[in-house]
Amino acid sequence: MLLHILNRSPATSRVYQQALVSMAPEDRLLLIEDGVQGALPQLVRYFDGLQGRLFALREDLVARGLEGRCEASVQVVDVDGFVALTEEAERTVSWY
Amino acid sequence: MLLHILNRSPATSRVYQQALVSMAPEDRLLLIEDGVQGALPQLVRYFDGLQGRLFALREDLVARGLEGRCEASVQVVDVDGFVALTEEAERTVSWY
Amino acid sequence: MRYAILLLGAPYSCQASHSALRFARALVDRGHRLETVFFYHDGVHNAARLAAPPQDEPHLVDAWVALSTEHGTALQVCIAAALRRGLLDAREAARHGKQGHSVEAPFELTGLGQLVDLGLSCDRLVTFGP
Amino acid sequence: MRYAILLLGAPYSCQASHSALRFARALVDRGHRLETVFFYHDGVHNAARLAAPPQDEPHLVDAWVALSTEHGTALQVCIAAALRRGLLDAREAARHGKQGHSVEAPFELTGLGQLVDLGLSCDRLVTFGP
Amino acid sequence: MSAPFPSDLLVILRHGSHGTNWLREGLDAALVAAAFGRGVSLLFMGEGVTALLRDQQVGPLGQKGTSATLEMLAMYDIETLLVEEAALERFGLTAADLMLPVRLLSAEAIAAQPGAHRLVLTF
Amino acid sequence: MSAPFPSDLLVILRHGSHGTNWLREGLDAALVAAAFGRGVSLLFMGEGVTALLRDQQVGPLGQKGTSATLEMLAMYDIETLLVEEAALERFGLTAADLMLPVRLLSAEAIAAQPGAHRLVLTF
Repeated sequence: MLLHILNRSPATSRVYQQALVSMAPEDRLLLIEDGVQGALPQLVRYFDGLQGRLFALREDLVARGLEGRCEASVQVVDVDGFVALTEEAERTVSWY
Repeated sequence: MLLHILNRSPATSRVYQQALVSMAPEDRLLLIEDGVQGALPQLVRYFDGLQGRLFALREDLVARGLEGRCEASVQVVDVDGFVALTEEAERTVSWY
Repeated sequence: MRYAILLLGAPYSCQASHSALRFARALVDRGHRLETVFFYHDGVHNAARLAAPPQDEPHLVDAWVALSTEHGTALQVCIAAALRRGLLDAREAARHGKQGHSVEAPFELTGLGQLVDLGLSCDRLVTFGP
Repeated sequence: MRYAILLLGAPYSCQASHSALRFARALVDRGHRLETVFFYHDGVHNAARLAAPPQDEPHLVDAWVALSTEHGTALQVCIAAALRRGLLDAREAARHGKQGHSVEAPFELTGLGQLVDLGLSCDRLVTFGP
Repeated sequence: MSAPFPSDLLVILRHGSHGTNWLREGLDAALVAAAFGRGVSLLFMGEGVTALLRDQQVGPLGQKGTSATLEMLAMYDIETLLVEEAALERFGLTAADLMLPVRLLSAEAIAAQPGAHRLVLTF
Repeated sequence: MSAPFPSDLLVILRHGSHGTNWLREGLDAALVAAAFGRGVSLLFMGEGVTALLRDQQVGPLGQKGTSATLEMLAMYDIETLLVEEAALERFGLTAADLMLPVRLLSAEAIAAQPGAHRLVLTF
């Protein structure tokens, strides 16, 4: 299981498509920085099919005023949880 | 009449949408740098409605091996023509 | 006509510097005057006097200096954008207690107000972004 | 576990430096070891010793130095990416006939081969891009 | 203000806070122009509309963000805050989610803006 | 080459030549790894497929481009050139338009690549 990390919003960049194409069925995706916009109900549809494997970084949501606006299916983790995700994954792949 | 300048490919970035929304009916659009990919037949559809007002920079097409691949409706200009376009326009707006 | 260029991209990272230099030369060749190139955002890295690119690549800092020398174009660098990115002339280095400097003439550190004045006073301002 | 970080974004232009520092501290807090931060592409600007950010913003260059001092993390900067971007230590400045330098210890200029070795020898390599 | 230009400068802001420095450096240009007595309009497009969200906080390491700067706009007589309505909808937001009063613009209204200002800067 | 990894390093290239320095700096990483005896695969995704187009030229001011570097890959024993087939189609290109022999990968085949290498670098 790999951890993919995405820092761009699906509203502005098409790089999320590259992340999705490159993910194996058990891989996880963590949204950080502007990528956390993808946790909004209007944008989370770009990540259909990742139920249970989609995460967003709490600190980046909070900084942007988005913490209370996330779709419930997205698992919100803090930076300690980010490290834990990297421990659990065999390796990480970053998309930016 | 304004000249809008776009340097990103519609295949990777959604910024072309911002350029299109911001163009008045008589404004022109010049594709430069990676933006010239938008002159390819498969991608030029993103610029529907700009017939006669869509330009692409020859030098950037040539550098990328794309010169012979442009859709015929795109007007190819060299950098001297780029300057001429800025002369003819009241001002320029850049999208990147 | 009187032109100004706003350059927002760093050399050796994106094409903006190349595009701006190419455009600058073409407009001068057409008989226009290039008053000023204003460097803002990552464009301030164009003023890095220590840049040492490989010999088979164009030396972009030198190319700006040559343009300035040949055509009297001012090379203005936004001071706030430059300082936070480590680009200081001797005066700013002294003011911040740093040994050494990374920007020198003909590049000049200046305020952002210059950009607005330029944009409103020149006939054309053309922006090159990253 | 033994971690390494690859940082590809410039400070004061994008969040990558902030994210990498935050992650670095969190992994150390969880008992891991951060062997090395490798700076490549625009990430090399994190080593700019002359950076003078406004006083109400975090000083990112100093933050890297503090991390290195506290945890023994190596700060390795790709030499090829650095030279073309104007980031030279005293030795490279001398070799290129330039007065002054823009990189100093604990940052060290090194080859890209180090990055590959790191990526293959550490348990985890985490990349922060712009 | 003299016709035909509603104001001298249009600053187009297309990025949110924290992720990049574009928003801050764009706002700095707007503030400087206003301080020098120029009329300035701001147009928030695309992701830029998120810059106006309520309840933003400092970023990692105390990175200060841009909310405080936005709150100073009125002091600088920057009162024309234009927002791309379609972008707000794309993010599932409404004007009530924003920290400042704004004017929502349709696509047609946006297309008229660049021609109505003497200078357009895109950030 | 020892199982289960077909090669040590997967370098993902997502940018064309000239527009940015990403392609060059990604190729440099691949060449260095190969020079040190590591097995390297390249995966061209998205706009990265245009890096392989025939007939590229030097850029403005003699900016040298990356074609010459690509032609050296075989000398460095970098022979696994993977190309996202859907991206080629998006640009209206086929393998015949490319300067080097490549292996076209479906979406499913791409999803298997990152897990099949010990290290993945994205450029």
